[in-house]
Amino acid sequence: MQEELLFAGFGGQGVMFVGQLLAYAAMDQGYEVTWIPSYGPEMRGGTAHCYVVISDKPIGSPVVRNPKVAIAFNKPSYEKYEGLVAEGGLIAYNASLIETQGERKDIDQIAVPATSLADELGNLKLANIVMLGALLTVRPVLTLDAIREALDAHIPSHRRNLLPLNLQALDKGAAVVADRLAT
Amino acid sequence: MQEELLFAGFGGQGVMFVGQLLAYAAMDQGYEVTWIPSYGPEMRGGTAHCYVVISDKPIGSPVVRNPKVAIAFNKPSYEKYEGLVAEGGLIAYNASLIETQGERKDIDQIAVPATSLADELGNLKLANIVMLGALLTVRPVLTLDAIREALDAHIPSHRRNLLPLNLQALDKGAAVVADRLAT
Amino acid sequence: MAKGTIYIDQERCKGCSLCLSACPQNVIVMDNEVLNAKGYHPAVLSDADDKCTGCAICAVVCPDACISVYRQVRAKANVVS
Amino acid sequence: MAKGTIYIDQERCKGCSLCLSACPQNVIVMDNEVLNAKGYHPAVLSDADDKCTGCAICAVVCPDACISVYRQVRAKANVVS
Amino acid sequence: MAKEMLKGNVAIAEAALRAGLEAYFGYPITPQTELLEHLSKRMIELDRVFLQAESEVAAVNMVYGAASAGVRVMSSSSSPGVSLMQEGLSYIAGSEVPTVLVDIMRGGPGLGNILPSQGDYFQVTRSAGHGDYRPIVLAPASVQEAIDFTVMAFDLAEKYRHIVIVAADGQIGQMMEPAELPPMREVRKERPDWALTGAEGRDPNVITSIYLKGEEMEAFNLKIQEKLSEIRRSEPRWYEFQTEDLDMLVVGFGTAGRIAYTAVEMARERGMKVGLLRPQTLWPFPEERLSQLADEIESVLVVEMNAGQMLEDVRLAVGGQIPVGFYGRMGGVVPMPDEILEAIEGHYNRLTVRTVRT
Amino acid sequence: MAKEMLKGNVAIAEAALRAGLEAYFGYPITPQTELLEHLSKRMIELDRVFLQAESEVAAVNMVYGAASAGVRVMSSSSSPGVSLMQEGLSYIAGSEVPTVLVDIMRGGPGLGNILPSQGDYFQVTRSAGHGDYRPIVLAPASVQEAIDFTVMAFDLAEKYRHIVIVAADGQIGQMMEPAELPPMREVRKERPDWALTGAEGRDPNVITSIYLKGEEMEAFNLKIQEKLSEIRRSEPRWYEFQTEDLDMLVVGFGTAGRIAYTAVEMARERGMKVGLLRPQTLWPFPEERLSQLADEIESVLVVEMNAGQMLEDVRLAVGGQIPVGFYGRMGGVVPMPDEILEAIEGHYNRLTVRTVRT
Amino acid sequence: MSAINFAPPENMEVVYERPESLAETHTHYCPGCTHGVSHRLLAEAFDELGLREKAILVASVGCSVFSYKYFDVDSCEAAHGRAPAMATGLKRVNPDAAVVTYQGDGDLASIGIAEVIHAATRGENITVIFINNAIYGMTGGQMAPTSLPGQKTNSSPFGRNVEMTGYPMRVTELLSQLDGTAYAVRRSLHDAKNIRKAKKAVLTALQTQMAGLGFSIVEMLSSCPTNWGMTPEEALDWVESEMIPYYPLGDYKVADSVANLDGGKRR
Amino acid sequence: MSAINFAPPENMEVVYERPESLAETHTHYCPGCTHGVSHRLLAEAFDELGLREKAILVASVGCSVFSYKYFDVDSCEAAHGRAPAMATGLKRVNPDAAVVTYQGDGDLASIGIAEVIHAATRGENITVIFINNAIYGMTGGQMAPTSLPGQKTNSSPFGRNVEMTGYPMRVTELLSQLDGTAYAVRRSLHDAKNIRKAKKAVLTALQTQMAGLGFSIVEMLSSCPTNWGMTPEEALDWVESEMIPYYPLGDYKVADSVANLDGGKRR
Ligand SMILES: Cc1ncc(C[n+]2csc(CCOP(=O)(O)OP(=O)(O)O)c2C)c(N)n1
Ligand SMILES: Cc1ncc(C[n+]2csc(CCOP(=O)(O)OP(=O)(O)O)c2C)c(N)n1
Ligand code: SF4
Ligand code: SF4
Ligand code: SF4
Ligand code: SF4
Ligand code: SF4
Ligand code: SF4
Ligand SMILES: [Mg+2]
Ligand SMILES: [Mg+2]
Repeated sequence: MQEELLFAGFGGQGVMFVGQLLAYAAMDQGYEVTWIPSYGPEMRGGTAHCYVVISDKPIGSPVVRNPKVAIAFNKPSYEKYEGLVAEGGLIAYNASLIETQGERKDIDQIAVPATSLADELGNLKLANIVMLGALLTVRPVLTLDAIREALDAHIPSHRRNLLPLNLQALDKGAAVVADRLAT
Repeated sequence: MQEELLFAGFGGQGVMFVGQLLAYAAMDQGYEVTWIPSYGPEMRGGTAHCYVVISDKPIGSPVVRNPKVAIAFNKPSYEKYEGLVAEGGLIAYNASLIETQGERKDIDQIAVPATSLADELGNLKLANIVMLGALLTVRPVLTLDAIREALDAHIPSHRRNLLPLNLQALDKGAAVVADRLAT
Repeated sequence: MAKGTIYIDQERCKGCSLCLSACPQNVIVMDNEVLNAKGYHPAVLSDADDKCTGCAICAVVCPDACISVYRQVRAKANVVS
Repeated sequence: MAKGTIYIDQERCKGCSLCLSACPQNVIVMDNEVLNAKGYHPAVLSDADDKCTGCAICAVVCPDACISVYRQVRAKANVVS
Repeated sequence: MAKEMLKGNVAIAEAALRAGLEAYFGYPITPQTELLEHLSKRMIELDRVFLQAESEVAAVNMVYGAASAGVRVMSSSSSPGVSLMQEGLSYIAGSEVPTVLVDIMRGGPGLGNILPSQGDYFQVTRSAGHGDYRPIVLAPASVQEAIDFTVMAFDLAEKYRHIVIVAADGQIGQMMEPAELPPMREVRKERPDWALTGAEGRDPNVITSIYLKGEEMEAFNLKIQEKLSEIRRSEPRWYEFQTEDLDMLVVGFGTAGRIAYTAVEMARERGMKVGLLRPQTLWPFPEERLSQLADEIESVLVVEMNAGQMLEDVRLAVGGQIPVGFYGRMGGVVPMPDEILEAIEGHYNRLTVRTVRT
Repeated sequence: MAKEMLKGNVAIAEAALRAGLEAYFGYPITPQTELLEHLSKRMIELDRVFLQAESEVAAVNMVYGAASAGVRVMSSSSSPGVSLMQEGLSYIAGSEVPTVLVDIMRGGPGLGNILPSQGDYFQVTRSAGHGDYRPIVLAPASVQEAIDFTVMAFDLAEKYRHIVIVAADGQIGQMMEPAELPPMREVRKERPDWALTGAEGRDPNVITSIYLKGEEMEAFNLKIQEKLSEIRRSEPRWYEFQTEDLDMLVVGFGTAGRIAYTAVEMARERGMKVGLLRPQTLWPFPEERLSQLADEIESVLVVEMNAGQMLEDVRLAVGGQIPVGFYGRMGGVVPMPDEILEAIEGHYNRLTVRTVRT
Repeated sequence: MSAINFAPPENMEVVYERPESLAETHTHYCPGCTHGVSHRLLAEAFDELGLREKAILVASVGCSVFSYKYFDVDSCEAAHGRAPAMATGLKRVNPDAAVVTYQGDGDLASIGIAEVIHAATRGENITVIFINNAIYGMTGGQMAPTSLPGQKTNSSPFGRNVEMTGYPMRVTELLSQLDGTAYAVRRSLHDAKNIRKAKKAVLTALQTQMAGLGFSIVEMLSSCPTNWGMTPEEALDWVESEMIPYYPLGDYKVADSVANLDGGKRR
Repeated sequence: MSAINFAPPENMEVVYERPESLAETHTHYCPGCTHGVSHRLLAEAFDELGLREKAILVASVGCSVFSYKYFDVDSCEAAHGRAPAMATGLKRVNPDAAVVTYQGDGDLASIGIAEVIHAATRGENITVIFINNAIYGMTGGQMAPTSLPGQKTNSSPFGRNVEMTGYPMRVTELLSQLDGTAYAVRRSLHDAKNIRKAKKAVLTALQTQMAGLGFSIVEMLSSCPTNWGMTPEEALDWVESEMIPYYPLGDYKVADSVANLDGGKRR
């Protein structure tokens, strides 16, 4: 088993954190995992992305040209990475900010209104967790329980009060695609 | 033809200059020539030496382990270099400062009371030229005329007034060994 | 008081809002309708009552040199030299 | 005036003559008889008239720390503390 | 210790600290900065010495001072900063004080960029600065190796009284992986007998790199060369993968070697008899092992994130026996496994053709 | 021009001046200082720019500035000073501004001593500082070559917009020999079109070495590599002596090569079929010629005043075909002809034995 | 090259427009970062003194690393801290050019202090624009020699400890001690009034250079909202309330020759 | 280790003897060079304060390159100009040691100005002995940043031209501006009276360090008969007549804490 995920978006959208969260969860589940960031020249604004590779064997390359899964939080990222996803892979995108049907038909396209859903929870910053919940429901790279545990174990102490909200966001993301999958 | 000479003495005894003078003369006579200095750590005092190689072919090494000719202006130099002179070579030394008969019998030993002779000329600094006069008389690496011309051509302009005295010193050196050779 | 107006290059604006708080007439606001290519809501002049004096303070504080300032032409007073 | 004397380490001396010109009693001279291993004529005390006061000025100016200075022991005045 | 998810830079910093680092002097530079930042917090917490120097020139000379006092000391930087340290490193080598330097390499030449690169290979393996010596150079390819090699760096530095450079490309510095940190070691109390501490009750110690006389300087150089020979004999380290039943060998270090691992896996899946040799010590280079392997195979492909620097060491080791190919990316571009696979295929096919023809 | 008796350092300075040197920035260091001193007088006399910089770091960056203005500019130093210039040199290479540097090498590592050495070979030929490039390196073995190579350095620097280093050991800097200086050239009036002079009537020029994106930096690096390939094709220079009817070749540069010349003469007198190859460009190394010769001979002996640095280039060029021996002196010791002769004999005898056995 | 985006409305005259010497390129600076303000001032000064075609800008390593892109003048990028040395090389061979370095506090006061001190000592005819934002911006917020006592940065996480790292350096005061310095002043960019004063100082500095009077430096207290963790406005307030008390604004050296520029009517 | 060469003559007491901390080795200095004098003063100060076993000397590159041989204390040889950085490394890990750098004017004021300024800024608890002889001695007489206007040297053969190379640097004045500097004074070695004053300054500087009060520097005007082309006496006269007017002797900074050493009875 080897999963390769690319998370991309504006700086400030929590792209790096959600990738790390997944990585922590993978580690806690006993997998091999790598996380690697990439930044643009701007200190604020600009885009950022990270790769997460999860495997049950030692991981060679932590970067992959054609990841099996891409998660795009903003339009430029969607445009840049849709084409790179491996055949048969999937791209999940923040439908609140990205209007598209997608070009490629050989991959799964998952539209998640992550920002709107986060807004419903009263905190726009949770869009990343919503996305993760949705993603893992469609593609159970790890279980949602693994993420819950990881959140509990690795949330910085000064943000601990936000844990319940994060768990809610995860569920909300899971629910919205579960609904859709059911359709 | 290739001549290799080592001049050695205290800093301030004109060791470097007399080597350069010989080198200039050699160049003016159309020879290939190299001159190379070596200093000790002290700025003043301490010993210094230089090598002069004169040849009618391109010169490879400007330094030689066993020079054919060594000229020692002080005791430490004599002691250091007597042993290095090539078999059949010669060492000329300033007998005013060095009391010795020499150890080696397989080389010529030329004792020149250079400092005393220079003193007679009223300028201790001329000991180097006296030595050169003596040396070239015993071992005509170049003619004395060549040295006279070189002195004329290369003496720094602010020392030009010392030219006659230098020429006298050269002759004096030549005379003392000519006498002795005659003996 | 002389009438003035400004032009804000909204594409260049980074929405820092420094002009806004510097304007003595309080006639600049953030344009929450517009999102420029950089992803910022830019500043915009909101001067229905023609209060802008053309004092150029906004332009002077703008770090991105987005603002041009204009003022009504006044006849120059004759000054005895 | 207290009587003094000095000792000059002639092997260490570089013959710079600074002690000579610094000595207020003019009792140091260059020793032209001696040539030390370094090739210098060293300084030497020449104090036939016992003029050296032990003021140590020579020692203070000597760059090569060649000079030791001594002075006659005087009974210490009793000072009421 | 349990595994933690650690960023390379932070892992190196924490590993050094746990190895008993007593003093750190450094200057911020991307992509190394988190290393300095981590120590700015932890060293102070532990009441050890942390100082942000005014420059890399000052940093290396502060390290030189603290190393002369016989403590475990380290600096870290990235390529342009390492260039500025060359003179200081040469003095340190010439004084034989144990020193560890971490170089998180970035794209060059000049200011270049902050992306991962392996462009300092020559600068760190061929003697840093002037004179004849070679630092020991350790090249980790994972966060765990970064930790292990950092600890080892201190031990080697002290064993040989020499400079040890941990040379990792920016990717190793920036990535996170689960890894295990070593247990915390206390700062060593005693100082070596050559250390400068004030000459209390003993003859004064002197640390210097001057030898005015050629003969003395040469004797010292011969002593260094002697030490280097010993290191060359004892310390080469490498990792190999699929090196039995081989037609062709891929050689790469650090991130390039790690990505080549994936490419080699892919090549094996495609039935090519390809293996990997990943030098873990760049100097001493594992030349003996490579030349052994060279006897068995038809060809070597070197993969680097530079214009071909380790390539020279590979060519020297295989000594013209077999063709040596090269695939490199420069200026901060990290090669992808598929590119390396393609290079392997290209090389392998030519090879087959050639082998058949003979 | 007639021959004059000239000291190497002075000859280089005067040659640079006559080649149209417009600006010099340097810092005193033995055994290079006479070069700076000569220019401190002559440049001022001719109303050109001479400035003693506050350090070698400043000097190389002043040179970087003046070179960015498109003038003929130079600095000079010796080993520790050249170590301090590594970062600046890397920036210069990354900006492609023509620059000449003279390195009068001395004994190291560290402060070492002021005697002649060839210990900077790696530091100057393997890229100065970080990143992938190689300066052109010219190695004179006589005062006349020092003059000629200095003039050539400026022409090459401008032709390729690259760094040219004249690397001579201290002996070349300190010795006097008769040599002929070139005629005096005026300072060039026009500036190249890329030069920084103020953007009067044209678009602004920019000199920089930053390429933030990996792809752009790589493209720039490929451009440099392209240029380096061209240099590698066109510019290797060497001197050979007695290279017909050969059993064994001696390879040495600068003073070591010159002394080897005498040793080769002596060996020929003793009936050994020995010749000399003296590289005049250390980079590009005359590898092609050497590998040609390697086809004809039984063995090579490398002679250097270091621990064996050019040795690697020789080994790379002969590619393991034939054994490569080494004779080196370090730390400022200059080998004597008889030592080299002995090394030749030792090597030659073993060779004969070996040859017979086969 | 014209920066007019907009024809003036009827009956109106232009009071302020983007200067010509500023390139059209958008900058990469964070929103509200006053690097942009000092750029504009310098460009305005080039325009007003007619120096666009004589200027050579030496950018330095720091957030302003790309400033060479932002001016429509000849420019280059120096190694970290070495801008004054590079400027020296440029100026000595281009004596008629207006050579300006643009340097941050990490660049100038930390790694580059030797080069700026020696340029000032030599009375090098160059102008230094010195952006003091009490932090290393570009590398993500480490302590600078100008960081304030107690200031928390990413390399002084417990606040700058003056016992261990000393007190902040007052660079302009220091440089004003040197004989070669003709003009050395400190200004601030925290409000319009001070920005206008800073502009005048830039003009005087450039005039000092063009008249060959010696070394000139304008220090500008500047904000780094990103690494200070503040909004742009809070950051300007911090400049005013925290930095100015430690770094008093004023003229630290105005050589007589500079005071007499324009017949004594120095701006 | 005793330096007594000679038993005191009968009835006599020792007034002056070679200090213990000075090694027996003969120095390589030229005859009459005052490097020897400052060595002696430093050794005397070590003796008097009982610091021989706590001292670490950081020699620098210059004529004093071998000074590590001349003291009977732990010592090392720094790279050119970097002695204060090396001393910082040594002091931070040996906080109880007496760490002293010994630097020439080329070393400290030219190539090493950054390191000394930052050591002073940090208030690094080290002592700098700064030998200002207005020339590069060791390399054979080139211009130093402290060479006097018009002074002929081997790299200013027409005399130091202040138009091109600026005015001499007054280092002690400069360093006294920094908050971390506790003690900064200039003395001269041209006669016995001044040498005695210099000695007191060295004592105070070392006491400053041992009390942890911050950075201390003693500049000493010194002679270089060889490169000035003078006899030793002429050279001392030149120090007095030419150097002192340009480099006024005096106390440029004596922090209150230093003034209060020994209960206010500062030497
Ligand atoms: C030799 C070298 N060392 C370190 C760096 C990393 N570096 C880049 S910018 C910078 C600091 C910039 O701070 P400052 O000069 O204050 O500018 P700011 O970003 O605050 O405007 C550093 C340390 C480098 N590029 N080169
Ligand atoms: C990096 C480096 N640059 C240059 C030198 C050469 N150098 C040796 S001593 C010296 C100057 C010494 O002058 P100063 O510090 O004034 O000491 P002095 O000899 O006058 O006592 C120089 C430039 C060197 N050793 N290292
Ligand atoms: S010109 Fe003055 S009044 Fe008008 S918008 Fe700008 S700041 Fe406000
Ligand atoms: S100051 Fe400039 S950048 Fe900021 S909001 Fe106003 S117009 Fe936009
Ligand atoms: S102690 Fe005084 S009086 Fe005696 S010799 Fe010395 S200087 Fe002269
Ligand atoms: S001062 Fe010292 S070295 Fe000089 S002459 Fe007197 S004793 Fe000798
Ligand atoms: S990091 Fe700070 S200095 Fe840099 S651009 Fe952003 S706000 Fe400005
Ligand atoms: S050269 Fe000058 S400074 Fe050096 S030892 Fe001689 S007199 Fe003293
Ligand atoms: Mg800053
Ligand atoms: Mg000096």
